Amino acid sequence: MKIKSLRYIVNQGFTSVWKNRTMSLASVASVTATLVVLGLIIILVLNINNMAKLAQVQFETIQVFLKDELPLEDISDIGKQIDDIDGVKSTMYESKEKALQNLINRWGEQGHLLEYLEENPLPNSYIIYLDSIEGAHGVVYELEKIAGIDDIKYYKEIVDVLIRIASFIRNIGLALILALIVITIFIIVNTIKITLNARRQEITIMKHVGATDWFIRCPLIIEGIVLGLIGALLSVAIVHYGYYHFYNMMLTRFTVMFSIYMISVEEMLSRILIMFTIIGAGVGALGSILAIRRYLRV
Amino acid sequence: MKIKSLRYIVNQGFTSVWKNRTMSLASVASVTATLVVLGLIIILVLNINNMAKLAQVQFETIQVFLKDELPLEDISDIGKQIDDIDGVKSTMYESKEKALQNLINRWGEQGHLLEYLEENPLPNSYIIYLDSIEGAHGVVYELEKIAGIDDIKYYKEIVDVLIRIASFIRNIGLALILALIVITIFIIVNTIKITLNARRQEITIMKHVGATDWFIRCPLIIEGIVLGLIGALLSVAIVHYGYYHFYNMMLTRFTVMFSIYMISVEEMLSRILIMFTIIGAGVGALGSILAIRRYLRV
Amino acid sequence: MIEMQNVCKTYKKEVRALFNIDIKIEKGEFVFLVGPSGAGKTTFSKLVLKEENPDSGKIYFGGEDVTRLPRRKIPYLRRDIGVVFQDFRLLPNKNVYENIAFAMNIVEASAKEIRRRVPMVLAMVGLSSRAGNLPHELSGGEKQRVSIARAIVNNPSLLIADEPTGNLDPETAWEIMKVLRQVNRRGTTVLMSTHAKDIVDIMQKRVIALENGKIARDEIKGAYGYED
Amino acid sequence: MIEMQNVCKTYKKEVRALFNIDIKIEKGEFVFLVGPSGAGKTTFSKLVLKEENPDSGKIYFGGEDVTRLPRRKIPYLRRDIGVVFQDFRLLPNKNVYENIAFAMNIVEASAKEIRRRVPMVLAMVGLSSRAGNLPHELSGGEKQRVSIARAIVNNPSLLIADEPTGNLDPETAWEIMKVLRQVNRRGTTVLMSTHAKDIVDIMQKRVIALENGKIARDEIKGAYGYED
Ligand SMILES: Nc1ncnc2c1ncn2[C@@H]1O[C@H](COP(=O)(O)OP(=O)(O)OP(=O)(O)O)[C@@H](O)[C@H]1O
Ligand SMILES: Nc1ncnc2c1ncn2[C@@H]1O[C@H](COP(=O)(O)OP(=O)(O)OP(=O)(O)O)[C@@H](O)[C@H]1O
Ligand SMILES: [Mg+2]
Ligand SMILES: [Mg+2]
Repeated sequence: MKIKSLRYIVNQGFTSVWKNRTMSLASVASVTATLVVLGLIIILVLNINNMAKLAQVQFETIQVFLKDELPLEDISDIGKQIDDIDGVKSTMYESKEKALQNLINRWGEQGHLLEYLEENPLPNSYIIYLDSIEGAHGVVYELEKIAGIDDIKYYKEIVDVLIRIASFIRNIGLALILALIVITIFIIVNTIKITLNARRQEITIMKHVGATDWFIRCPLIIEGIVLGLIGALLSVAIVHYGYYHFYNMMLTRFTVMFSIYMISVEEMLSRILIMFTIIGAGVGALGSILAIRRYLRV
Repeated sequence: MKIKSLRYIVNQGFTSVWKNRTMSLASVASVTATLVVLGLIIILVLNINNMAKLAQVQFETIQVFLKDELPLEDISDIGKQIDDIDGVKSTMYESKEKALQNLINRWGEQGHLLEYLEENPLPNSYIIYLDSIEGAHGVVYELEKIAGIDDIKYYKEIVDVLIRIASFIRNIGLALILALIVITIFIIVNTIKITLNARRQEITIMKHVGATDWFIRCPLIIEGIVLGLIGALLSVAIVHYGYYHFYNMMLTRFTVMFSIYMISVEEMLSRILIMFTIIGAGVGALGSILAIRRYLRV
Repeated sequence: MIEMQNVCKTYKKEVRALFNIDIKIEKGEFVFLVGPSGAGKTTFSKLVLKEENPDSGKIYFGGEDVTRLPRRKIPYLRRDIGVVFQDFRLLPNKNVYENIAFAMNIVEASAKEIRRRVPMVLAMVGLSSRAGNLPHELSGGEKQRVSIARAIVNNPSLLIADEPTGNLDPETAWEIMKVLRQVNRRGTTVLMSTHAKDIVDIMQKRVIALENGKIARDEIKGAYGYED
Repeated sequence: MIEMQNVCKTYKKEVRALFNIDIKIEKGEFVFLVGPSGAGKTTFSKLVLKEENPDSGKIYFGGEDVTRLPRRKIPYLRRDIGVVFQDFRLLPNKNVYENIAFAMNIVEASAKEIRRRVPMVLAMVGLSSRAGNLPHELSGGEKQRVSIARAIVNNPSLLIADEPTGNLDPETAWEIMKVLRQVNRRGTTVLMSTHAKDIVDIMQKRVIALENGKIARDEIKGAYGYED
């Protein structure tokens, strides 16, 4: 194919978007609308996921209670052993006196009750911070081998439930997004197919006067890509500004604290921009190819 | 319009779905896909909403602590006064002995600490169940007027935050669903418009041989409704079976308990069935009307 | 039946299709509209059918002013006029039978009437064997004859035939002319645009010749009148 | 140039369009294809263009077997043949100029060549003033002439003209015949289906008459040969 044909073909692709502008408008509108929906879901899922992940951090601790009357050197020795375990980020020693004080503080209003105690029944303990909650079981297994430890307490049930909920949300979210991408592609391909089907007469005529398949296909593919891209960019703009306002509203409503749980506006933009551009262009091309395929058989 | 014309018109509406089956298939597919997305969002939003509402119930209580050494008749008198307040569902008396026992139970492992206490420092109290969490502030205001009450405890901050989160989820969810319905309608109308635009030649010819606007419009509207309805029913089936399996999966994964937080499969079906049928049919008709409007001007 | 007073029609402000047309066609007449390609013959029909509106002038059909006809009355005007369009205008998704039956459905004819009339007109144009075919399965001449059958099926009071024999061999063309003459004898006014010199010359009917959008000639029992 | 051996074509297993056709057309000939409506003239062209495939028999174009031509080579066959389609087949979204230029774009002609040739052929068919109009803005005869201009713009080695004068007045029709004769003199083989008796009779060229899908007559310097 010569260069001048190429220029003609690209040119055709663009001008025909304009010549068939009613149809083009409808296609672009459909593409935009579908991608906006996808954008909404992505915002929802990514944020819920993010929140779950951050909430989870708060439970990434294990407490080990030491046997009574242990000498100080043994206590620090145990501390070192714990630090060596894989998956442990850091440890903090909590003496029995500190523990009681903490308990009194934690009980707040009812804390004064504890001042009536005859002796301190609480043990010395280490609080262990983990790299990740998923590693908890492994760390506990190692801890059980260490001598001098009386009891290990960690939020087993909560940890289990949290792991399951978090991975569940991740899975559901991912499945939802994947399903939506498929549906999005499906709708867009369909729209572009219908748009071009309306022009089967044109395609057939081209074939009849001796145009090769690629000569017909190329401008239509370019047309599909242009339609898809316009739709994609419009939807990115809509989703971006929507999220921008939503994000700011969250800040003013729920104090600044809340924002650390949300994905930043910039990050969201960069994610959807790339994704939508690819979907828009790819699906536009695909729609065109599928749409004209059977009209070329003449 | 005579009856025989009516029959002809209805007949035309149906047969043309079949005659233009490529286009019909594409329209139906788009309608289905779009409504499935709507269904997914509705499932998500309704369930989150439901969970928030149920979680909220656990905080719909206020505890009032009574002055020490109050005679029994005063105590029961106060109970009656509380019962009379608007927004109170029921009350439960908790004696100081019962309260200590509860505390011991609640502390579990550390409960034995309390057995070392010299005397019971806890007051007698009433636990008040509210009609709704939104009424809490009003009830507290009334409680403060009652003599013999030492202290009122309720989860003020939690309640406030919960109210805000719940209403927020409700609002966001509702906004999301509304936005999606609009987008859905938009996509479907567009699809049916494009489908029919492809037949402008046909519409124009009918006009030219003397068909009235309604004679042309009616079969096309029926066609639009048929397409919309087929799409709606398909999507209801898909969403229904999808939710059915999701629901059962949740049961097996998160114990039966979890299911009380979820909207039942039957309720979900009845909600989307009506909604989707209306959207499908309405939007099919609307799409047809919009699509043919300008081709009738010949 | 048709009267035009001072009618002008310009497309896109520059293509002057018809200019100062004054004409009167009586009920029951058989009129040939002749003239070179682009002279304005099809435009003339479009004005009567209110497919286009004139820039100025008045057009009467059956005493009624077509230019002032409200939109919702247009279908009733068109039902009273059978048209053989130059480009056939058959519904691509309906077969031959349905295309003709459709014109009767529009005027709310009974199913019985439809079952009687449609095969009759199909036989008149010699297409009984093609009733079940879709338009794209027909030859050019066959499409043209379907268009003729549709135009006459409702016994219109005016028949506009735009080049009804352009795709027909002389023999079939004469069959069609017999049909038109027969329709005309039953009282239908016939207005036929044509380039078929032999037909015009032999039929000896009124001939209106258009040239560059103006009436160049209007003769009772005229001839085609152009040199080869 | 074209040779058919024992070609049969049946549509939908029952409509016998062509039956046992044996014919040979030499390079540079001018051939009229005549015959009543539905005789198989358009089907004949469709077979040469490989728009339809024969049920049996062989078709050669320029020595090559068209029936065995692989799909991807079909466009190159069609580029070598200019066609005036009976139903015009103009691209509805392109104006007259673009419709003709398009046929040159397909064969990758240079922009300069296109700017030279298109106005030339438009002048040959007398449509210079309509270059900017869209097909739906043209009269029937004008559309037909655009179709002719498109068919000859690439100097094809074969020109198939299916009823190229059906919508033209005799004078314009003769203009077109002059163009076709001119094209033929420059070496292009011309195959013209027609119902125009006068033209066939006056031109004195080879006439192939089809009837019910069979060759009824094949005369050098023949006449239209049907009685009116
Ligand atoms: N929609 C339009 N826009 C612009 N010009 C038009 C339009 N319709 C027709 N014309 C022009 O008006 C003139 C008259 O057209 P018309 O169709 O009436 O001719 P005609 O007499 O029917 O010719 P033919 O015998 O070729 O069918 C032509 O030059 C044509 O190009
Ligand atoms: N796709 C098709 N399906 C069924 N029958 C067809 C199809 N195409 C053509 N025919 C039939 O084949 C026969 C020959 O058609 P063809 O178009 O070759 O005739 P023609 O000689 O060109 O006639 P005309 O002069 O009217 O154009 C006709 O009877 C027609 O109805
Ligand atoms: Mg005309
Ligand atoms: Mg033909």
